[in-house]
Amino acid sequence: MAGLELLSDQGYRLDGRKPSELRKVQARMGVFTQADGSAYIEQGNTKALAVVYGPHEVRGSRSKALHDRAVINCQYSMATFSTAERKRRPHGDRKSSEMSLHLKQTFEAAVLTSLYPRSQIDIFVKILQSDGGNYSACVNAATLAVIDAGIPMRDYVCACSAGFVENTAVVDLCHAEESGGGTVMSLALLPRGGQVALVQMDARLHQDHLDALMEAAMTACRSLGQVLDGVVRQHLQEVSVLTAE
Amino acid sequence: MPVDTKRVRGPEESQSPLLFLPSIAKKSVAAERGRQDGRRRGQADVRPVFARCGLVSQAKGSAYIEAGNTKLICSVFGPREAERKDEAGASSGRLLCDLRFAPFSCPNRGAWIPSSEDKDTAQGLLEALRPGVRLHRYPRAQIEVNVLVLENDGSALAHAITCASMALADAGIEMYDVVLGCSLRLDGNSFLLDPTLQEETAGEPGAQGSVTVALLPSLNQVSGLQADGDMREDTLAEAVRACMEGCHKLYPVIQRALLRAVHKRASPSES
Amino acid sequence: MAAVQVCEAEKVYIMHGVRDDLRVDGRGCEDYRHMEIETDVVSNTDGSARVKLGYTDVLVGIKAEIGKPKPAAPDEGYLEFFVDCSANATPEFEGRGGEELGSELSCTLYKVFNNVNSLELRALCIAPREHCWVLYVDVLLLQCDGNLFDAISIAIKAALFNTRIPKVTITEGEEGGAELELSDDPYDCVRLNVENVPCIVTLCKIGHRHVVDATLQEKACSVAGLLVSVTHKGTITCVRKVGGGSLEPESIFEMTETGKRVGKALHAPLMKLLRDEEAQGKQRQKVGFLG
Amino acid sequence: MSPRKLCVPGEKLCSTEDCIPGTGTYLRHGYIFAALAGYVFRKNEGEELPVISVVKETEAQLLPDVGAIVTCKVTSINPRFAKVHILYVGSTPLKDRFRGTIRKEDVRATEKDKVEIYKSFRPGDIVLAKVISLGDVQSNYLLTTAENELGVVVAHSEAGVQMIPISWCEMQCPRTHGKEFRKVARVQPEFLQA
Amino acid sequence: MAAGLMRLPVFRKQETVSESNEKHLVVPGDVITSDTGFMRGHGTYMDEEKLTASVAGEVERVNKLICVRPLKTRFYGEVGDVVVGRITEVQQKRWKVETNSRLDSVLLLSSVNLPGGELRRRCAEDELAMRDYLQEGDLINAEVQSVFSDGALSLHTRSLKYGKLGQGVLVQVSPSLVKRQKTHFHNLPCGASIILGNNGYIWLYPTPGQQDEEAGGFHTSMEPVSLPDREVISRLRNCILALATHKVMLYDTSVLYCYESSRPHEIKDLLKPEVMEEVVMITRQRLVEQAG
Repeated sequence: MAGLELLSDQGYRLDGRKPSELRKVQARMGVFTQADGSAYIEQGNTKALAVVYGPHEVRGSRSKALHDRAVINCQYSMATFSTAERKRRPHGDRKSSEMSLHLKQTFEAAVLTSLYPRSQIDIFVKILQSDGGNYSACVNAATLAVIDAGIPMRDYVCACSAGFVENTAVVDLCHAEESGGGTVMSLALLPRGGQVALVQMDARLHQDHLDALMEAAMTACRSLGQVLDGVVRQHLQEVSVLTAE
Repeated sequence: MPVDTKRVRGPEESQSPLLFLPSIAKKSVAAERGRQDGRRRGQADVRPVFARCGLVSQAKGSAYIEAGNTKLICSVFGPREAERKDEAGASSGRLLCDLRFAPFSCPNRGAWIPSSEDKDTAQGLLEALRPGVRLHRYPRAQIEVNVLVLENDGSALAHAITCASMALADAGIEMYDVVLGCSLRLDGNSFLLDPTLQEETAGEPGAQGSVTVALLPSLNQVSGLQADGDMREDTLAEAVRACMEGCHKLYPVIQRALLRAVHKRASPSES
Repeated sequence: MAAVQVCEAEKVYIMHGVRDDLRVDGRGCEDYRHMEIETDVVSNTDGSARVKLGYTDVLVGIKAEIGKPKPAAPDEGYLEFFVDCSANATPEFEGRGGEELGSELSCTLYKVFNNVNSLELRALCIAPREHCWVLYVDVLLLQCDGNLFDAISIAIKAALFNTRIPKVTITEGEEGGAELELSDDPYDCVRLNVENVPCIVTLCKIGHRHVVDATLQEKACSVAGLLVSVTHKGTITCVRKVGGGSLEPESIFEMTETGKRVGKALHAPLMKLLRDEEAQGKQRQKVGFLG
Repeated sequence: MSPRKLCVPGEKLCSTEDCIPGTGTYLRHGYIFAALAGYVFRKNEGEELPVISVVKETEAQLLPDVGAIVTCKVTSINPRFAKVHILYVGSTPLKDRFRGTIRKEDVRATEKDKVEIYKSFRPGDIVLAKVISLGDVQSNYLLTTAENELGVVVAHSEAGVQMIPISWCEMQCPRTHGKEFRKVARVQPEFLQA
Repeated sequence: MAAGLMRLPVFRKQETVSESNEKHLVVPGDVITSDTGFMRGHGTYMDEEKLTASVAGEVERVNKLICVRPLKTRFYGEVGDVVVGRITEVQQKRWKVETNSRLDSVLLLSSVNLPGGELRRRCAEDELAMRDYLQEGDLINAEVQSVFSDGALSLHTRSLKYGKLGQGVLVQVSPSLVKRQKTHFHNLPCGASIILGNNGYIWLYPTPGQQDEEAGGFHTSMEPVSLPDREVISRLRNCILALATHKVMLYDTSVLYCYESSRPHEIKDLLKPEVMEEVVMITRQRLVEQAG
């Protein structure tokens, strides 16, 4: 992209980060009382809320229920004011349906659904402010919300985006970097076992670079995993101190 | 011939010539002491009403009402099996209201597809009618009310309420009472009851207000109330009372129209 | 609406409580629940506010865009409302489930706020017939626990207070047409006068009395209510009967009186809070959702 | 008979001390009010207070209610129940379609556990039934035919000819003389009009 | 009135994490043990021979069984649990009951005492009249009779202490905050009664004077509850919510202590966060004193 230099000669990015550096992450579990689980996450300027309802009886048509596992139902939506240009609809467009589907696939890989036959788990995520990496912020927020709801998971699911700029792999892209025209990959990882829950890549990339990009994204996911782990443990400590008699 | 029958061919954007009229005409009402059609301000002076039941033979019940130049027609269908059963509607019926302004009903041409404002008016109509209908007598069923405003010369919602309740009665739907509607325009310090469209839109916006009341006359219950504009609490109370008085003026006319409709049909066999 | 089920005996209990002026949570009939207000919570907006009222939680974001004045009011800007009943609030709102309620709410908000009595719409005009500011007021429901209207109206007032619109200058273009130039200095901005912006008070008729700030359970006991929007001077700008029942004329007068009194009293503490928050300026730590 | 009096909904007719509320009326604060626009009737039944009712010229459309005898047409069957469309309530035709269900256990009064739906009804049959419940959120009106007078009244054989009942559980085709099983109703004369 | 009720949000107080926290806390994916001698319970799974946690919570060991108890979860019912639930649906021969479990619970027509005595045959009329006994929205308290293979609970009300609930207030908290006790029915000395459902649904009601046993528990009194009783119930309600917000285990003593320490405040002031915090702190101290 002309005019905008995504990587300076010194190897720094627009916001002064190093290529492999993540944005600041802040998160909180248990934001709402009415839902079974909820969480809020800020990754730089991207802010996402996730709410989990369930597991509960399958709503709507009963035929949706599966006899051997739970149905995971996701909805991704963006607040109309979340982007620089106002969005006309919060959800229902092609992009958010696709995102909902990706989230569903991601969490079907991580949640132990077979423990809950005939039930349904709702995961609703909302982007309050969008500055790149919406998918990753949603996955990370949803992971925290699922843990908050006490729903069994194999492991955390951590997601991060990575891109390729001037032969360097950069991670956790912000909006300006995402729209820079390069390749962007989103990766969701179960860090402990190193299983990949979802990879998505839209643009062209030379096969030789794929490994490097994957590696960068996986490393970023792992470090995000540590951040999330810290958040969960902190939350756990706080609450368990209180319940102690 | 238009190729695409779903669309009206015309320029993307066009404006009504009325916008380009000099604005003096708009403000004339406020200056006058009386009203253009000779009615008095601050009095329960409603326009003469013409009402008839049973014009639409296909519908279960129907009514037509004319108040001055405001003309509406309403037809009622049902009770029929409810389409949606999700809500706690199993024990009582559902009332559905649809209100449309014909595109030629207002000085500015409208669209056939109801705007969100029309839907809001329909919602107001529904809330005003619902307390009058004995819906629990129609479990698992729905009753549809369709109102079409043929000519809008002010107080459309108020007359739509009256017209719809006549059509419901004509359809033999059990009701607690007929529902009568009346509107009022606050113009400075005085009232204009049952305003015309010109009276509704005229004047400085700051000093204006409008009130619509729906009344169940024999039970003396207000089933609908909408008020807009900057007013004091006692002004509002006064306005509501004036509207109720207007409704009572309307009552005998509606009563007669309903009785006439009953009378016109063959009397029932004595069983 | 996020409906709750309440059985007959619970209803009787709630109704008798209202009669005795002791509601289930200990409040009297004219008491509001605890309210938390914070402005400037999302940065992609020109103004925003979040209000928590009991468990009811709403977020309002305002974006100013340049549009064309409506032909009927060529020298005024206008407001557009959108209420997003998101699935966050209740799973019933998933997909298109919240649309009906959303459009109903936004219609009423439009009636209440988009008029000259509430906001100086003329101040939003840039060039008559050509350009004006359109304020997109987007309401996001995060949690519903009754009394949405009151919470939303307070959030809208707070967000309007927080709104800063960039200054625009009109210059003569090269080909004669007017050109708009937006000031790029973030401090060079216009603020709105929110003094006259009303607050909504929803009154629910329960038994022979009425209550303000009804919870979902209380709302389930009420067949009819009155929505009253009140300015800081105590004038009433909008009244709507809500719900499926009817009201006696006398109780309408009583309810508007209560509504006026309670609504008038909302403004002063709200404005004080907003000014206090602003006075703290940058030192104030933003709480947002991390609190 | 009192002279013909007309009324509109909401009109106060009399106090409950004078009359018993009948159809087309409702009670409020000890008074009887009209719920319909129509003629007011007072009917004396024995020693009791007269019954006051409001009647519209065309019989007010009543919905199928618990206990009502309805005429319906079978639309589909499965091993557990038969689905029907309700056509008449009593002798009043319904303008709109209402759906009902006859469950297996409600087909007949005896030997309930041996009932087989396909030996009782076939799609297209005209059946007399009684409403036992308005059903719940998912199901429709629940109907029963567990009385001698209830069951299939009109059925067509595979040859397309209307069959003749030969016993309480069989019908015969006059053309092919083939027999088919049905839950046959003992039709009472008052229903023999179609 | 609204004055004094509006405020800016503040950060929660960070609880100081005590060093001597001997609890074994795990998060999903944590390996609890690689010793194969243990049995896996709720909240764990086997990952390559290693017993791994699947939820975030505290590890509990009972002999050879290892479970992880999450902080917050839906209700996992066990036989004998007392629950409070709401009827959501009336079906043939059974009611569906919402009990905060992952599937709706079931109350069979054969598991209730119908009016007119213990030993009565259920007939077809009873089936059609089911809505007269219990209809959608009604609250009941019941006991878990059995657990179906898919995890749904089957309830029964075959005892005089169970049945339809009358006038009172329902408070919903997380099931993990309700302490398991010998009895979950308490007539509190402050003048009201409480049913602490294991499923986190807590029912507060005026202490009944004379039990009417003939009605089989389907008749509910619609007589107004006296104002003093109401005050007690409202105060208890707010106390329970305060305890739940601050994650204090709920049982008769903690509720009662909280009630007593809330006495200096007006009932409605208990909705304010700082009053809640203060009251809960005093309660906690008293609980510690009592235990120590």
